[in-house]
Amino acid sequence: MKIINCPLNGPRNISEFVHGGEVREMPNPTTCTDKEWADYVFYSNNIAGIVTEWWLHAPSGYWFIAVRHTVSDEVIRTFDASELFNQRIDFYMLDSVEAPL
Amino acid sequence: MSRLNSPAGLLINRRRRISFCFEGKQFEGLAGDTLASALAANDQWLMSRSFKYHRPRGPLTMAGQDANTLVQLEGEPNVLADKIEIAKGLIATGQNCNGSLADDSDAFLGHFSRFMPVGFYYRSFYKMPFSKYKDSWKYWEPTIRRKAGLGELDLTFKPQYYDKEYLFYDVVVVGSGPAGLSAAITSAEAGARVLLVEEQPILGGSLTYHRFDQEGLVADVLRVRLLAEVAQNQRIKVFTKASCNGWFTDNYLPVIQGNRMFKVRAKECIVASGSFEQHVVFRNNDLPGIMMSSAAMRLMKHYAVKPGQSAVVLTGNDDGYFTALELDDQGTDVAAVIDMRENKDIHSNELKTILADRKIDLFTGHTVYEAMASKGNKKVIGVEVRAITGQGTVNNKGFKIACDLVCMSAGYMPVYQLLCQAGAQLSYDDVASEFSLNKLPAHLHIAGSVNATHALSAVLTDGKRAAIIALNNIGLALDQPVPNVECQRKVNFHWPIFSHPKGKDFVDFDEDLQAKDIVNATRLGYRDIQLVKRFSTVGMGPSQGRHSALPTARLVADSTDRNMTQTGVTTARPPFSPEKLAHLAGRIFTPYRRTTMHRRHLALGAKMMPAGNWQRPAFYGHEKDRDQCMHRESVQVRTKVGIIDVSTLGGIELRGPDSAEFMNRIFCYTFLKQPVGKTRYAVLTNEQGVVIDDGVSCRISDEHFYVTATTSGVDNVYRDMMRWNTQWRLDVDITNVTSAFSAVNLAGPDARKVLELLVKDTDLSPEAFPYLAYREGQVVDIPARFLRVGFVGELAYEIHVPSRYGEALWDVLLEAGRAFDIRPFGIETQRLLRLEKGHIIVSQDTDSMSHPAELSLDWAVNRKKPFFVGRRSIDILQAQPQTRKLVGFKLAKDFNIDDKPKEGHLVLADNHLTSKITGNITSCEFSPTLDMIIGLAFVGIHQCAVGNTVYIKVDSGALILADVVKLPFYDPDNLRQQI
Amino acid sequence: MPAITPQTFKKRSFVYHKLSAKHYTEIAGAAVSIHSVVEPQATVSLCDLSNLPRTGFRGLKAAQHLLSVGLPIPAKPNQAEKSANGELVLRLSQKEFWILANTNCEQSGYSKIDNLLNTTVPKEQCFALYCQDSHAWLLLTGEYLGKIMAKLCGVDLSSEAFPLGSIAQTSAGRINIIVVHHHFNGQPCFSLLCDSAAAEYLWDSLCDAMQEFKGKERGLLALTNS
Amino acid sequence: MPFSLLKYALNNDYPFEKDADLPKPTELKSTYDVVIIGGGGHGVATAYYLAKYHGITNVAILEKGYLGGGNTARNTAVIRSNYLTSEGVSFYTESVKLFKQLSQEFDFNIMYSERGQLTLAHTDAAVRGFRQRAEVNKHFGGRTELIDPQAVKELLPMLNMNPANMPVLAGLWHLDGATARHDAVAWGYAKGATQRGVELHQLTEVTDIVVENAKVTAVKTNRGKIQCGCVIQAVSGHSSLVAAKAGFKMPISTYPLQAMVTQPVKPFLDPLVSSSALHCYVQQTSRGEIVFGGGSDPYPLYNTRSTLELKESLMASAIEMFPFMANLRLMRQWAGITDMTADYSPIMGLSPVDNYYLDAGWGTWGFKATPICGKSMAELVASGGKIPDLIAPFAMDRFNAFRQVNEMGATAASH
Repeated sequence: MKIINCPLNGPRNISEFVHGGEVREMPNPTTCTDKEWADYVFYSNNIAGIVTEWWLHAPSGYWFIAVRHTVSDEVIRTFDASELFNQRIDFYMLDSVEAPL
Repeated sequence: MSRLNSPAGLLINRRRRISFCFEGKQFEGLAGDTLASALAANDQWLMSRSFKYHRPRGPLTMAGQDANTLVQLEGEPNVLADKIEIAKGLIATGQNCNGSLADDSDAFLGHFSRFMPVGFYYRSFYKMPFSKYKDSWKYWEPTIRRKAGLGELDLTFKPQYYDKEYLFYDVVVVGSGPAGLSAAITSAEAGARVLLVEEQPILGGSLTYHRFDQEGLVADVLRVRLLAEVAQNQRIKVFTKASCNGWFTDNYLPVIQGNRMFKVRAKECIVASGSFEQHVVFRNNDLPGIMMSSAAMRLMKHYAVKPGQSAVVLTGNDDGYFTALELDDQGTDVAAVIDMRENKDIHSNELKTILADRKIDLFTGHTVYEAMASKGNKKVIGVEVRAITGQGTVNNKGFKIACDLVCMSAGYMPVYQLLCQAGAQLSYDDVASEFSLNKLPAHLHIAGSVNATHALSAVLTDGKRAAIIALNNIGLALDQPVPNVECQRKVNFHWPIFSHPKGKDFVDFDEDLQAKDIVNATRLGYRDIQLVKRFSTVGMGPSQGRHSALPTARLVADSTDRNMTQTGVTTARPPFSPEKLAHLAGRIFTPYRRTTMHRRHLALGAKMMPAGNWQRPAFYGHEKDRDQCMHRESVQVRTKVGIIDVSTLGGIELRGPDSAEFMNRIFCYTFLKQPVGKTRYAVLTNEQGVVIDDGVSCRISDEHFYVTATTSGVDNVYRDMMRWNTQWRLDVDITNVTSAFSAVNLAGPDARKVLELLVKDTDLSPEAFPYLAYREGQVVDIPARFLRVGFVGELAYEIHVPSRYGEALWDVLLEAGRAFDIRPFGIETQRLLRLEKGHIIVSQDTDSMSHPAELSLDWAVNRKKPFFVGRRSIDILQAQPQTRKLVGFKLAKDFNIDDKPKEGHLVLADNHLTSKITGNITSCEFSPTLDMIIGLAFVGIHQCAVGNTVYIKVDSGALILADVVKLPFYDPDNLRQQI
Repeated sequence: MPAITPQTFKKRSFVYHKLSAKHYTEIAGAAVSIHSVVEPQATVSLCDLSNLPRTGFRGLKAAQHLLSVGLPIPAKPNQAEKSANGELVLRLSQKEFWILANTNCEQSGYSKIDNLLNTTVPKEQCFALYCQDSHAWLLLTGEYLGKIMAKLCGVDLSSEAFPLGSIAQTSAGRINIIVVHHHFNGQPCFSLLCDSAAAEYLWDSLCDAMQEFKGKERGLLALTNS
Repeated sequence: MPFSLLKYALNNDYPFEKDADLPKPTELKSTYDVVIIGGGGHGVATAYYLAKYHGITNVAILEKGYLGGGNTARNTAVIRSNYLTSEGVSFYTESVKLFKQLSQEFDFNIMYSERGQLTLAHTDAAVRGFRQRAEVNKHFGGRTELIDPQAVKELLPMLNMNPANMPVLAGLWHLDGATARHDAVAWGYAKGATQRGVELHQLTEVTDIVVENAKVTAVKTNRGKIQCGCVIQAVSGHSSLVAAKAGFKMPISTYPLQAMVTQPVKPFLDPLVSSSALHCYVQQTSRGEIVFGGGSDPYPLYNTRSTLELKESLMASAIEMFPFMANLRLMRQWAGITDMTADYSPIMGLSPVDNYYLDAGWGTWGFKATPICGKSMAELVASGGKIPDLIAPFAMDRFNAFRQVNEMGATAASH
């Protein structure tokens, strides 16, 4: 069984983890086009190569991020999500879309 | 029952005789015998019938590597007779025979082999002239199926106890031959914790049966020395009679021993699995008495069984000579050694002289062209020998030699299965005429003959070499130099295939495939080795091509003008050797969850039903009385008071300054302004805008929410919440408190009266504690959370208490409720009650496409918020013309309850039975309170107006008319839940 | 006064229906099995501690709160440390801590836990957890701890790989559990914390895994006095 | 013994080349009217129908490996039409009809065997869903019934009616459920197509796709560049990757699907049996082997490696359903790569690139659609892009409009 190195719990069998899909940037839901939104919701690059993904260590309820190769299945790196998401994200109404997302 | 003298018979205990039964006959063997060796000792060589032609078959490898000795035990088919040890009272029979093993009336099929060219079943059995059958396969298949298959399953068999265990080692060595032993010892001496896995009952591999020298002394001396070193070393754990049955990612190795599957995790893995000796392809090469040289050696050295009286050794390497010497030493007359190699290719002259000294005839550049059989092909009685004139061609004249044993040494095929599973690749060396392995993944190593190393001394060094490389990976033995390994010894004959016009020159014994079958497959256009396999079924039998892979590759390469490496062999897949389902399943773990009130429900005679891993009361009473029970329970709730265990409901706590903001982003409705001490309905959609869960949000304080979720949904809801906030970084703490709280819903006009008896610290009056309010207090001395919610449409209190008090809560409420005829009710009843109120159940009244508007839940969606999950998708969906809607419907008062439409029945566009499907029924019950059949259904948008008639197609095919009505069905002004 | 039974009190263990124990005593307002019939040669014992006090805190100020009441803070996540009074402090993440009552049952041992809950918890960034009710607490003592768990759990819990003071948040028999390696009466033992709704399931699974080693259910006193 | 085999017996060295099923390899031409990427069942079926019904034979099928070596070779050969949506059911019902005549049509036995398929319901939710599937199926002329536990027991006396403490509450009994020799289906189509002049090029991998002003004009292969009038992409398991060469994204993520097979035993199991709750389906082949399949792997991957954990859970389920199988021996485990769409329905029809047609998103249900998909795709191409009604709902742009065809639940673990 494959081993994933959980940033909190160390190396564990993959059966302790839940795959959470690719880390993708959400288009501004108030300003993007329907096509852009559909693209975000349904479409995927689904590449044969290196992807950045959400993984959950179920027993400890810990979400983290893994960089994995979708052909060799090698997990190249795992790290705490705060590396990518380090500040509060807010949403604004249309009249203030210039505010950062 | 005569046996050879010691030291022959390493595995047997001559003092313990064991009787067993085969084909209804009593036999006697010795402790340590396999069924096959014991039968052979009794001169019983016929052990099975072949798959297609029902040809007699006997031992081929004596190592459990072929399908020739598959027998049937009681309750267990397809058991390898040369692997299973005899035990007192063992009862075995032959399998796949029509009649008895000795007298199989299906043996005639062999004579019809000419009617059965490769893939013949694709070319036939589907047409049938002058027949009523259009496709005659219907007619043939049952017959063919009966002929197919090997053993039989006992459908009444009860499984025994099997289990599993995880193990962790620095180095795992697979195979305990000279290479494996040397690798294990090197590793352990360097300080590694080592697991040594061996299939046989004793360590040593080829050292236990092979002969390496003229005197036949080297093997034993070396084995004794190495085993002593293993025994002395505490760091080596030895598993014998254990099979490492696969290689999985990150050196994860299933090792099967006894009734247990060990799941071994190895930092480093060294595979020293050795090599399979290969047979020679000639006519009748499958007769009992024709076996691998190594099989004859195993019979003698392991079991002290004399493999025959008069032997012919057919070889393409030096090993055949040593076999001849061993046979000669053990009193088998060696009629001749037939060496396929030309004189010039035989480098060791002393081997020839020894044969000469022993008066053993040697024919070089010759082969066995055909074997002669006794009546019914039961045993080999002689061979016809011919001189080899070219690749696979022979003189048209030969000579015959009488014998009852033929030993074949055509060469070896590395035991590549585990390694190819790990992604290693095979490439062919034309000089050595053998496949070798390369492109191994990190932390996986090979040593010995699997690594194309054949000379004993080289094999030992190779084990050390592999070990040191492995050890270096884990920071050990860094000071030791990596020895380099030289081995020139050639063991494979380049073309041991001598096709015969009359056939029966078997390439694949499992599937009865002859040389021409393989060639003809390519002639028919199936040129890729994979297509050859799929078309001819070569290698698809129980031994998965252990012996057919090499000759097949040679034949295919030759007839498609591609080289051996391009041609290759078919993909190796786990398992290495067939494994019982019981081993894989082990002790089956089926987790279950229980509410603290579980035992109370059982005591009250509840009919339990699964809800995820939970068990919940459907209703209280016997299954057959479902309707009456639900009737009684629902009326009780409507007129008096009922209680239901809702502990399985999900519970999630949100605490911190951003709790409200977080709720606002997750759920559709708005929660920023939700008053403290109030509850609010909360609908959850996914990013596609589909309703996936709902619950009740309680605001305990400005910065503290307690929100419920559905039993099956809570885990995902919680996970999603956690992931969203990992991105949003809001200042909120999220906890799944589902099992921290046990809960009941106390519902009915008398609910307050019951509660007032137990709750002293909270004013329960409608003014102080109105509908939809949230309070905290104590039930007697049990700390509790009270939610006044109206799912069932009566005065109701949901009471949530810390789980350790759950059972006591149930007890005190039932005790206090007795004065009011309190009656527990189950979820089936609750479903009826909520249906009367027109409340939906997510996943029953919704599907994987339903968005809020379709469910008339727009009121619970606030689209003025800047964001909530799924909001943009809902905008897009709302902008489109709707196609369907969930509505309430009722049937005529006098409608016969037995014809009640069922959930899942269809709603049609109009009153024609063939018209378009516009929807389906999601809920439907008879309501005793309303005295009519009511339900919820998706209907076409043109049908959804109140007062419309909808057409329901039921399973009888009949069309039922129903009226769309306004919801709720019961208490339209929602007064009762407010009292 | 009538003999104490698991149902004497309103607080009840999540596995008491599984216990074969005959005798119970009151600890922290609930019945704890004190003794079970057990052959002397029992090498492994399984004991239900679900009714012993425990609590937890999560948040940036959780560590500070523990320090303020004199509890130690394990250096890294997934480490456990005993306090002076014998409470066991588990660090489950950077900012999540659980506190298990001292297992040798002098009542004084438990007051501390109550203090923790009663003494004012910091207003923000420190949230009390519900592990008293969300989780059951079972104690596995004796030899073969690692081998028994190896039949349920894919993490190497041998004493070499999982030394004293280690915590594993993992899965056993397909449910989530927290395994803590600590000392009980000077003997190594595993505290197992699992979802309280799955407690009976874990109990069954452990009993099955222990059979091979003649493991037996035992009461707390029986353990402390052995 | 049927007469058809006589000729082989009479002639000792029968000239097999004379009636070879597949032609010898030939050179690539520089241009074709139609290039089909992918020599699996769908690809060769499309070519077959193009040649047979539309006289279009200047067609090249480009297969990077060997004929039918992808999921055609790896699926567990379940044929059924008991889906949930009107769109799905009417589509697969047509497919079953075509399957029934293939042996005669090909003059090649695909061993179509109508066994019936039984899917077990263990929860009331499943019962509701199954009832709806049965009704939709009947509505479109399929033979499907929801049967009670008693009837299940009669159909399968050896079945454990309470596997893993999940009582069998009902069964979805689908009489049209069948199986066939999956390889033979591809071979039969290839035989028929090549005999009509279509070229099958194995070991020919498409390395790039040439698109000029939003129109496909050529494909580059490891054997050189080919001009083409139009392209049909039929590469299950690699749809996103090939589409990327043509320059567009797809609503697909790709997962391995594993299956396994036991040693052959004498026949005891006729119907195809599956349990949605236990994620396990079981059938016995005509060779006597028991084939098991389960759910897809838990995360996306382009790799056909096997895993022990899947095998363990699947065999546990199998023993729960049929305890007496405990002593049966598993012989082989393998995997295929499947393209999953968000709504568990396929993608057929136009793409953002002109003259570039899609046959994709077949998840775990591609084999059973082979004939009708081939037939429909051939119509689509022959008509120069006029979409047949039968496949109109499966256009890729349904996702842009949030108009999915949701088969979730009707596909799980019964493939």
